[in-house]
Amino acid sequence: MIPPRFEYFAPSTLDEAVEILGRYGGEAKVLAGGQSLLPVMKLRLAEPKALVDINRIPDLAYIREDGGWLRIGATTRMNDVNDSNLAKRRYPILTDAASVIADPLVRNMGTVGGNISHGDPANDLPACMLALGAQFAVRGPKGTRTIPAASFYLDTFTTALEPDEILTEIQIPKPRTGQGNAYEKLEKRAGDFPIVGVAINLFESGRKIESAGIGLTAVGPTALHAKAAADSLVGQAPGDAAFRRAAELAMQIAQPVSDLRGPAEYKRAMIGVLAQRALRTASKRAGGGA
Amino acid sequence: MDEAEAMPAEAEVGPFARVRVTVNGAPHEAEVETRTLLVHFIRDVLHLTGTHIGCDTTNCGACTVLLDGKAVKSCTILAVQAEGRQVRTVEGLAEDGKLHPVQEGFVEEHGLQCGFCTPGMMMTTVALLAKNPNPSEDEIRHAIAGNLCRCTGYVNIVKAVQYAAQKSRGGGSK
Amino acid sequence: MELEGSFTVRAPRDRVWSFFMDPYALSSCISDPHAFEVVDENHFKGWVKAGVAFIKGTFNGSAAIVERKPPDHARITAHGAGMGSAFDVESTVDLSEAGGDTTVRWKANVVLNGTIATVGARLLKGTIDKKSNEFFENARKKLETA
Amino acid sequence: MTVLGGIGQPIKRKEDARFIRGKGNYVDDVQLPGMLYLDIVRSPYAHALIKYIDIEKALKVPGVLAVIRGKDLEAAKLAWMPTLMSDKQMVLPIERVMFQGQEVAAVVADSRYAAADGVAAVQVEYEAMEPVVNPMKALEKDAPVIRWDKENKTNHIWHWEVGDRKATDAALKASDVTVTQDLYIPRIHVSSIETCGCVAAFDAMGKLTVWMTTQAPHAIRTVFALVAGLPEQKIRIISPDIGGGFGGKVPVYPGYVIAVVAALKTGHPVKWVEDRTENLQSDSFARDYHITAEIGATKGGKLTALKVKTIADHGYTDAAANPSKFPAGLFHIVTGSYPFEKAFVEVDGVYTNKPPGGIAYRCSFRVTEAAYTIERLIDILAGKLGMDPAEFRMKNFIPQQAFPYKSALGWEYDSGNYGPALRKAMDIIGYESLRKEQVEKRKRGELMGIGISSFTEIVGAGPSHTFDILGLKMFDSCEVRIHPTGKAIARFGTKSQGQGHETTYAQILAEELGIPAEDIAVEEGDTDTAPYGLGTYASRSTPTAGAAAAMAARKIREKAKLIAAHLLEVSPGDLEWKDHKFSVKGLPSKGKTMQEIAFAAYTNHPQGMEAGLEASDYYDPPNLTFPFGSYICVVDIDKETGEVKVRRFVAVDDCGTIINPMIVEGQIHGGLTMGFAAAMLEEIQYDENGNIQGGTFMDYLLPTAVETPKWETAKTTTPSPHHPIGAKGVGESATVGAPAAIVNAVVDALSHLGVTHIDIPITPWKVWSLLQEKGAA
Repeated sequence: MIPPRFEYFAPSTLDEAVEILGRYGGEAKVLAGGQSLLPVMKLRLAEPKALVDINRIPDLAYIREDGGWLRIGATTRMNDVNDSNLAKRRYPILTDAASVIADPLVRNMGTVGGNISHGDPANDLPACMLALGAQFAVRGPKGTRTIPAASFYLDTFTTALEPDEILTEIQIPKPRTGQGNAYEKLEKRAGDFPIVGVAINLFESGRKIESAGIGLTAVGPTALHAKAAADSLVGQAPGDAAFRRAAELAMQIAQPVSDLRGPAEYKRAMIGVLAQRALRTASKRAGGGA
Repeated sequence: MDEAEAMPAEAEVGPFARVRVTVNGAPHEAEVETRTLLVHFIRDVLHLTGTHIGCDTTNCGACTVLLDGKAVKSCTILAVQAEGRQVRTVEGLAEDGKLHPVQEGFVEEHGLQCGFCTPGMMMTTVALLAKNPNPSEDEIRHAIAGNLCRCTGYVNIVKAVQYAAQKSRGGGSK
Repeated sequence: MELEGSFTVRAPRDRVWSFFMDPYALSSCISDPHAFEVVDENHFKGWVKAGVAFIKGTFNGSAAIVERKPPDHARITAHGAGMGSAFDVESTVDLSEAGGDTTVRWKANVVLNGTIATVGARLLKGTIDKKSNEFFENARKKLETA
Repeated sequence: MTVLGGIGQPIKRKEDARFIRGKGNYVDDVQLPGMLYLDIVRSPYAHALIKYIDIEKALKVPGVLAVIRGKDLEAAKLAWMPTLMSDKQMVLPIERVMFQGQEVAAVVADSRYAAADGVAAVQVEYEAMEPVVNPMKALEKDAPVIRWDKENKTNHIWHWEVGDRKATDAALKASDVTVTQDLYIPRIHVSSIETCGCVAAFDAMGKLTVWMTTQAPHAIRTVFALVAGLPEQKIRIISPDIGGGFGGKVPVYPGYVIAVVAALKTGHPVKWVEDRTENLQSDSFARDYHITAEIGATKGGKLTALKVKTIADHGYTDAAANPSKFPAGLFHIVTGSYPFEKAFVEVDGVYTNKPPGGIAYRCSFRVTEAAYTIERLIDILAGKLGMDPAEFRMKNFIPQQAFPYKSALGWEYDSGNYGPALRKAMDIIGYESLRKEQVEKRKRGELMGIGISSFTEIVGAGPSHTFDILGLKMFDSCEVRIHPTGKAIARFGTKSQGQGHETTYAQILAEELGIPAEDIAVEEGDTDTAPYGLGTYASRSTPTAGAAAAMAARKIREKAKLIAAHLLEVSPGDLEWKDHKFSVKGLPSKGKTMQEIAFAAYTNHPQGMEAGLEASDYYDPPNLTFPFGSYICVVDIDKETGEVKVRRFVAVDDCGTIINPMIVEGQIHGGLTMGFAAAMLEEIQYDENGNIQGGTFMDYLLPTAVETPKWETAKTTTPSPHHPIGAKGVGESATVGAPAAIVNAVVDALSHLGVTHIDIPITPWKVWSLLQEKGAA
């Protein structure tokens, strides 16, 4: 399998990258890890006129807490998240997800920014971002803007990014005491796309859930933000009754389709099962357990 | 089929890019089409055919090489992405004619049969042991989850990795 | 894949009928970049660049009006090939008039073959649905505003 | 001290030295000066008329030299080629395509990149036709006839039956208990990690050399000679290192033929290597059997009769890789390890708009289908009788004293001893305590299951009076030449694809000749140098070529004995072969080693004797061999998700005499994993339009190290009485035996809910749906 021809650019600044993207008006693609893009090109299902390799731009790969945020640079490799003690300690949902995305070799190339901005509803990080209430810093010709995860995913492979914009940083609110989160993924086989996935972020205070975020993977044209399900938890005591109710609400918004990874009714039911599991784990983690 | 009677003059293709990569310690430089995959650069340009192609879609790991020490699938990386970087392939494992402990482990524990996935499997193992010199069986199995083997059933591959780990820890050749 | 839909426009049936028999009008309902030429009054050929976001390619193909029963029924087929794939669409349009309004009932049977159907099944259904609805929604808008 | 490395020694493999250094030589590693690349345009349609193929744009692509179409081949009468089952297959189509992914045209270019661009630029206009995807529908009266080219306007290819239908029906009717079960064994794909390919080159003298991924180079050469009309001495097939075969590299694929034509037309060497999508879409499939089986027993649990009806989906042509007299392969080993008095099997082959094939997937011609059927039915019947499946098997096994045993369907089993193998597996896994654990778990609502499979294999085709491929009798061969210094070279008609022939053949010869295995070079796969043989598949290498090695060595020993007698100045009758040398009876210190004898064979042989020390043997086995085993699998099921986890899997195999226990164990590990893959993950499905689903490794899921169980193996040893060293072959046993053990375990976990069967692959949603249906989720 051989990709079609393309112009290749490896700019050393973001501005230059944005300028090239602008010049190609939607016919260029950003190349980060390439682990999703290159297979599609090799199948000749995508024929971008140009690739803009952002790996030569300095200072785009980092994981650090700064101000009120955990900041992850767009070209941070998935395995760097997986290996990050900061993530393990304070953002276990990221470790949950990063450890089950494809396989270790793909994770050595694949980037956080790529997973998030590719727009594939079967990618694992978007649901986590929705659950965490993350926002994305985006560089375009007019400078930088931030887009909340909740308004980032428009349709399959379609995000709020303009053709001449680049996702540069993922910003996740710093955890507070009483916060716990988890990602549960069901897969046919290690490294496969998910059958479904559920991301949960909980904030508990005084044996009550103060706030919650829920994201769903692979049950719609994009990762889904299960807002009603999350809202149903607010003010409730963490426990099976509340979790079951939230899981039911999450199942209601799932729009799965039947395919090689299972019939729609199974996927919907699994959203319920995984949501409860992730809620239990998140709640345990919120109480300081893990 | 008259068109084929004679080889044509060098056809104009492209776009091209100049790539400088250090492979197994030796610098290489070549002008290649920008779309050239790293695996084809290694196999067809440098004639290092130990790195294989098995699936084309980043699933099987037969094409695994080390890029700046990290195990990656060279069929899903452009040669231009390796510009200025270090690549290590199976041909670079043995040093001064002495087998790498990982190579030794695969022989001793019968960790290979047809040998097609083996170079990729070994490169993943080298990277694993560099990061985790004493992996558990579970860690080994997860670490090689991106390398498919159709012959061995993995049991002996796990043993081969354990052999190499022990040998490396025991102060054998590195 | 069987799709169907209907809409009602404030326009007499004759005008709606001629709209659906006019290749230029129909082609203006396709949102994706495309071009076509008229072979004869029932046959057209051309290309369309279609897909989902950056997963797209150029399909060369043809369309034909294979059945005309003025003023209320027509059958149109379309065929295209590209991206190692092919699509075949057979659609019918039925018009009914009531009180100066015309109701358009459309059905389309879309068959996809090749690479897209093989590797893209996971993402196809929604897209085809969307494209079909978009086409007829464009037709409705044009009929309303014309 | 030099190690002999004879039979039974776990010596390290000779071939590893090149593989671990990246110095294997696979087809895609072959580079020739001026070599061109071939890439293939494939049909998006499962069934369509070709209206025209426009190659103008493709010819303008830089680097593209030629585009080959069906009509270009027609002139040379190469547009069609015969299949191994005497059907015919298109090399390139002229008017119709019959399955999605079928070869439509081929582009020759000066690089793989240009060839791929050329493929993308070829424009084909099709007119879609109604595809027939389901074999049952294909048999309906109004189904479109797929093979327009054949006289008989039907999709029914053949009917084949064996056994006594009437007597079987009567015996089933008279049985106290019967069960009938439908089983679908889905289409799967061997997916060796190396795909198929070749490099074809003509030299200045018009001699064709083809480096090819083939398991049977000699047969391929003969087929090429017959089909293309080339003189056989001007064809050289070289099967270099092969990255896994499993049956997928037995057939002749159109790509090979097109590459040869392209080399002839362009005057340049031409390389063709499939990508994975092409490999999955168009290479031979395995299985695809729709089975209905009925089995009966007495109230006391004694088996009475077995009846099996099967619809076999062959795709658009019958290109199964079977011996020609057996259109359903060796499927009639379906009575398995049990002494049925009456049995009947019928199989109907059917055309559909799918790729052709019907290869083994690491099994001996449809034996997996057979073993799966009987081992599933035995469990279902045991359940109905309320008997423990182990006890039921023990009660019914063919008794040891009954061997050689003639089955109701006509096979003569060479040797077997089934009870001890099952008992051993039960002891290792702790069967009785697992049953207790299961009772406890059920009380708590937890799901665990224990599954048994006590299979009988049939391998080593064939005796040549019964077994042939396109008339070529299925013997195999070995030529041994001992050099003056006592080192040797041996050449074989088979071809290793990872089985370790270079090592095991050397071990047989070491044992028989007293020459260390490391001093014996083994070569295979080059038709210019190796003796004729039918190749490696169906676990036949050890039973046939392995036997030929022993026989050739024994011929050498006969001559060696004469030389030894000459050297020792005794009569040959005074010598005995003992401790790997010839010595004078009663005087073990007075003897000659093979090394000494070899030197004499070139320097000091008896007057009148021919110089040299070599022999060849073309071994035609008197019978097949019948390896067997008992496997036990334990599974745990997640009630909420339906996920099945294999907790333990114990495999006790009996493959007769073991040549290299390390290699045998490795073969079993691999076979078990492919059996696991078929049971749990793999299936090639088609949508209603005939589009393959799972046409890449993104969707066709091979097991990784994570979910593959940690196999536990053990053995019993029941030598084959007719094989020179008692060996039976083992490469495929585990693939044959494993699926039933896994499915039996899963069904066992759900049996208390009333579940009696679940079709493979066992996906979590199938289990979940059953749990929903039974109200147990």
